[in-house]
Amino acid sequence: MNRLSIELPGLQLKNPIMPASGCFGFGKEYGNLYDLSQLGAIMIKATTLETRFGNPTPRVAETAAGMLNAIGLQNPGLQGVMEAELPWLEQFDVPIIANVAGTETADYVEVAKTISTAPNVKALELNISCPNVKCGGITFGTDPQQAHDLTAAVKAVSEVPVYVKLSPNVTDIKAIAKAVEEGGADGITMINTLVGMRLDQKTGRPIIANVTGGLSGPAVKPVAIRMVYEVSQVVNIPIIGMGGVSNAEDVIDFLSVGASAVAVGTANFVDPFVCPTIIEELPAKMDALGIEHITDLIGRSHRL
Amino acid sequence: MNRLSIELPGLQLKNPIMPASGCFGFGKEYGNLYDLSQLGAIMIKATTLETRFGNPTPRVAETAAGMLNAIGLQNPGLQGVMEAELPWLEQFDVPIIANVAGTETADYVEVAKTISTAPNVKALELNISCPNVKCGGITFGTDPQQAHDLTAAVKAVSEVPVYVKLSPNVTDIKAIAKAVEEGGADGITMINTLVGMRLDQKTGRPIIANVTGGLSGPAVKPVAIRMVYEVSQVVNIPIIGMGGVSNAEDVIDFLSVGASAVAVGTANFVDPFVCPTIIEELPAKMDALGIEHITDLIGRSHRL
Amino acid sequence: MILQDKMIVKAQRQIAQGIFEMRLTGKLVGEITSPGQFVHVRVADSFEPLLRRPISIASICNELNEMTIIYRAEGRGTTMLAKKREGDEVDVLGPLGNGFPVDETAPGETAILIGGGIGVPPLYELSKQLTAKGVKCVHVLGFQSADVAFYEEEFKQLGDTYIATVDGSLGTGGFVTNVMENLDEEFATYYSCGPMPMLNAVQTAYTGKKGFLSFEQRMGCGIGACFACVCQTTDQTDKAYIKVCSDGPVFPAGVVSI
Amino acid sequence: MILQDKMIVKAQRQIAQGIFEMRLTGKLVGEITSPGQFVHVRVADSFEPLLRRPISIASICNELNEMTIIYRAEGRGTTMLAKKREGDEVDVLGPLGNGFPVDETAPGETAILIGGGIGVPPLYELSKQLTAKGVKCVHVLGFQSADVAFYEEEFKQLGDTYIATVDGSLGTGGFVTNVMENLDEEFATYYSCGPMPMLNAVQTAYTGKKGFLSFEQRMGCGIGACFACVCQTTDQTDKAYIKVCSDGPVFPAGVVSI
Ligand SMILES: Cc1cc2nc3c(=O)[nH]c(=O)nc-3n(C[C@H](O)[C@H](O)[C@H](O)COP(=O)(O)OP(=O)(O)OC[C@H]3O[C@@H](n4cnc5c(N)ncnc54)[C@H](O)[C@@H]3O)c2cc1C
Ligand SMILES: Cc1cc2nc3c(=O)[nH]c(=O)nc-3n(C[C@H](O)[C@H](O)[C@H](O)COP(=O)(O)OP(=O)(O)OC[C@H]3O[C@@H](n4cnc5c(N)ncnc54)[C@H](O)[C@@H]3O)c2cc1C
Ligand SMILES: Cc1cc2nc3c(=O)[nH]c(=O)nc-3n(C[C@H](O)[C@H](O)[C@H](O)COP(=O)(O)O)c2cc1C
Ligand SMILES: Cc1cc2nc3c(=O)[nH]c(=O)nc-3n(C[C@H](O)[C@H](O)[C@H](O)COP(=O)(O)O)c2cc1C
Ligand code: FES
Ligand code: FES
Repeated sequence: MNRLSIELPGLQLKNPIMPASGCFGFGKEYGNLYDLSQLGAIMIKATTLETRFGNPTPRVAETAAGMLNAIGLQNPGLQGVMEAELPWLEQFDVPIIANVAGTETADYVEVAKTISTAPNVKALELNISCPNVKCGGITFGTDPQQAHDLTAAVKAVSEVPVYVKLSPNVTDIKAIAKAVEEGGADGITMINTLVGMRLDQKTGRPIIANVTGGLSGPAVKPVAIRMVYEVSQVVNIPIIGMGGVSNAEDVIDFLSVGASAVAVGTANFVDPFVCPTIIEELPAKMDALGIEHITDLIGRSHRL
Repeated sequence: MNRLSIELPGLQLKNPIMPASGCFGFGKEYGNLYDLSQLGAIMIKATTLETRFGNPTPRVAETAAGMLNAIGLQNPGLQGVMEAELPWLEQFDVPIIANVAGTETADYVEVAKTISTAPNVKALELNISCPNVKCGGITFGTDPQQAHDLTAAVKAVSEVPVYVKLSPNVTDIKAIAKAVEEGGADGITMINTLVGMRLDQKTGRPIIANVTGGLSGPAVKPVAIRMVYEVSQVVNIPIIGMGGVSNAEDVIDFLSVGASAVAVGTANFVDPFVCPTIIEELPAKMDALGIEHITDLIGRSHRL
Repeated sequence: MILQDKMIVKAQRQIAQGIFEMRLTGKLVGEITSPGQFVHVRVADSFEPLLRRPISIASICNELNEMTIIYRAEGRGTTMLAKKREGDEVDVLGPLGNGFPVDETAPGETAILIGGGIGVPPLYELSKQLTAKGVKCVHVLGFQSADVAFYEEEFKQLGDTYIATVDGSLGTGGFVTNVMENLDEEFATYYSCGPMPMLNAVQTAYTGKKGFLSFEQRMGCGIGACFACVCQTTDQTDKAYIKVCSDGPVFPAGVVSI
Repeated sequence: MILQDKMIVKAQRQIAQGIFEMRLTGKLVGEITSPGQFVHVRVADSFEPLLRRPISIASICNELNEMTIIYRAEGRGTTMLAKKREGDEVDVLGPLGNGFPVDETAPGETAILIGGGIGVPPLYELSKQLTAKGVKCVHVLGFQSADVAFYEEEFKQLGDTYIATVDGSLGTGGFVTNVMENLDEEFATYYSCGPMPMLNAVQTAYTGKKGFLSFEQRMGCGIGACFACVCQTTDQTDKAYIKVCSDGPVFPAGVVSI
């Protein structure tokens, strides 16, 4: 029996580890480094209706134990993803979670309707929290009512379960979480990036061309852990947690505060083999804690 | 002529560097290490009406490039501060900014009325953003109306200018900033800590007895810089910036995005001499940038 | 006086499983006033790990201007510290806190020193100073097992030394208290450093005796400014909280409510 | 194939003011396919600095299984890298990207190699390989000043070498273009690596000529997955953006809009 397997709406996970959206492209590059079938799932880069070229460069800047990014949802667009990216991923035995982004509700709905019909797309991740696009994205993620309505609209057309990705840039993330649950979300993914900024020391100008960027990496983990801890107590749908996960200990932390699975983003840039490494290390860590099955870790912070 | 001097409401600063509230106690300990008269100002530990013993321990936990704290506003109370702490500080030629905290408006008002009469207290810092106390504190800091009203109430009784300390745990910090400006604030100090959490790996329980704590240190600097950048564009009162300041470069960054002075918190624990060191290093850094007077740096990110 | 000293590593060696002994030299040594004081060590020049690590001073050699610290390489910071090589620089803040009162035991009298795990190191310098002034020291040292035990020989040089290991792999099986029960020594004072449960047991076993206990607490500043390291006191007066870093780490038995 | 290799530092030395030459050994060397490829270096085992640093491969010695990187210790990461000593381990990801096409210049033909500052290193291995196959290489190297100039001798061994320094402290005063103006050499190809303004000037000066330029961009993953390092292309087709890390860093002149 597989000690790491987890079942979530639409997802039969071999293990709770999946690369986070935007940090793994559409899998090709990491597919050259290791067999993607090892992964619990793959969250692909945000897909929008039309092709997007994203923001001007520089798009990334390093910060203390973190990084800022303002890629701007560059992606080949719905058609490109349907015709090229997703079919290529079919060679692997791994469920795909399609990250859906847009400017208006109509965009989200159209992308969701189509992409949810792809054979290997087992769930959607509604990106209502991208801080790096002028309109849309995060605006949906900071207002409970808008978050609720968008979720309901997408839920109505999606062929697969819908997870909603929450923004940490809010006063009360519990309210947003409850709103999307009422909107019919099958699950929650959290957190997206914190809005931050870094200056060039000489010029005093922001390094990122987009001025601000999304903060990710180990620096944000304490905030992510706190938010998952809070949200897991007020919703009854599963949470895929993320934010600074770099090793098996971090995974155990996210499960402990109530996440049912964990996504790894920035750490892929630091160590391209981090996902398979974590999957390999988890059983030993579980033994050390006397944990039989990975699901026994879920929510232990609340139980104890 | 002093290249580092800055004038702010109520404050004649020799230089823009001051220890942040709660990271410097009431000065005694650091006073054993160096002459406190070198400092631009001192923000003393939060003072409440009654003596407070604070939260149970552990009260701190380390995170990646940061730390969590949940001290719980431990302090000797208004009387103790008036009779023992402030008089002791009078031996130094340095303005004191008194950090005022409470549970209800009445507490804030009473503390402000009395402490603002102390001869060396040149300004108040209204702490409406402490994440580590059950009631009061942060609740005032997350609702514009409450923030406005509390500011007005304190402003009405204070003998010295009032600065309001903002919480970063909000969706729109600009709204709070504008509200306190309308409430009569003479200045803004920002940011207080981000609410975070760290678990004990073995037990899965939060390390901090208070469960959550306030995140500070280099990890939060990108968020602080972004928020000062935003707020400085919507208010006309000066900002004292803080969040992860560890060296002269960080000080220049905060001034560049629009702060008029800078507070140093967590870095005092890493290097107890960090404040005098920064003050000593600033002129050389200014030369390298061709900056004549420190005030020329203020807001250059916006100008350029 | 407290110094921030860039000390130089003279030598570092592993003396038990995961236990390292590091010899450091610097002017800070000259400021040490009593055994049981500690230093606050910055393990790297990076922001991660960020905070300093409090480590007790295990022994001092004023002639060589050297001090020794003994620590368990466990978490992120101490593991990095263990990688330091001879000649490396270490940013050390100290000496900090108030140590064990040596003059509370008169020449000719007997003192019992009870240490547990990484609480053992500060007792070594204490024993050196006590025996030097003619106090008879009896050492009771507790460890998890033989492979993590250290300094048995060093302590034996100074006086009777009894070891207790939880798994019985060395000395008496069980805890230091099991050894203490069978000690019929008359003694004037006891000094102890170790985990809370051990301090608690020792204090209870020696109720009414004159004793001094060294406490641990997570720290921020290490010098008394941040209120991170407080302990509750037994008498609920206005000083209901005391700071381990600056009021302690050593307190007379009974002062701290365990 | 791209490897994540724990390479060993064979030697590190400062070759100019703030410029370091590090020799590394590891199986990664065997995977290098062309000059101008780069590696993505993790400078410390800490989360701060977090990201890898892209550094060009300056020369390769397959016999010794060694490669050399030359870098300017400027910011936080490279300053830490400069502290590595012989025997230390360095986490290196590579080889990455597509380098300079050696076969675009035939034996007997002449190639002009123009480098600026930290853009000079990859040209060294390129020149080695071009001269080895009988191409005549002419080197035009630009630096800020004499004290930060490096490898003049090494390049002279391979062919005519002209230096330009902004302050005139070495070679021609001014920029590489000042040297280029006075070169009446006939050449088949040019290869260039350096700051954007220089690449721009070179491309303009040699309009119509066959040339290859190596670009810099801030990177995340370094392997093509994160879309951090894109450059705009001149033809606004669907491939309006190309990735420096995986499509580049070397592109034919004219492809990237500067
Ligand atoms: C006064 C005093 C004297 C000490 N003397 C010694 C000694 O001589 N030898 C020795 O091995 N250990 C000693 N300790 C314990 C030592 O400080 C911790 O083991 C060490 O800080 C753990 O750091 P880490 O990097 O291994 O763990 P990490 O998990 O990386 O530490 C994370 C954070 O928690 C803090 N922390 C974790 N455990 C403890 C603890 N038990 N006590 C205090 N802070 C902790 C760290 O300081 C750091 O800020 C002493 C502690 C105190 C308070
Ligand atoms: C393909 C390629 C090849 C390179 N080859 C060399 C080389 O051979 N020798 C050399 O000295 N330098 C080279 N560089 C530049 C080198 O990557 C930067 O100088 C270095 O990353 C700066 O890191 P730092 O720690 O000094 O600065 P920091 O300020 O600490 O860097 C902060 C962040 O910004 C990034 N960054 C800063 N400046 C640059 C830059 N100019 N280009 C890309 N990223 C940057 C860093 O990678 C890091 O992520 C190359 C860059 C690229 C893209
Ligand atoms: C370079 C980069 C690109 C990202 N792109 C997306 C994206 O397209 N859609 C999305 O929902 N999140 C995106 N994110 C956010 C991550 O999926 C993740 O939520 C965040 O980075 C926190 O996790 P981490 O700390 O492990 O990186 C991106 C993050 C990074 C660093
Ligand atoms: C241990 C500790 C105690 C603090 N106590 C207070 C306090 O009493 N009042 C307050 O307004 N802020 C308090 N703060 C917040 C700091 O003043 C500052 O806003 C925050 O730490 C960000 O700055 P830094 O990153 O430089 O530490 C405290 C911070 C720390 C780390
Ligand atoms: S650690 Fe700061 S008061 Fe003790
Ligand atoms: S650095 Fe990630 S795509 Fe080039």
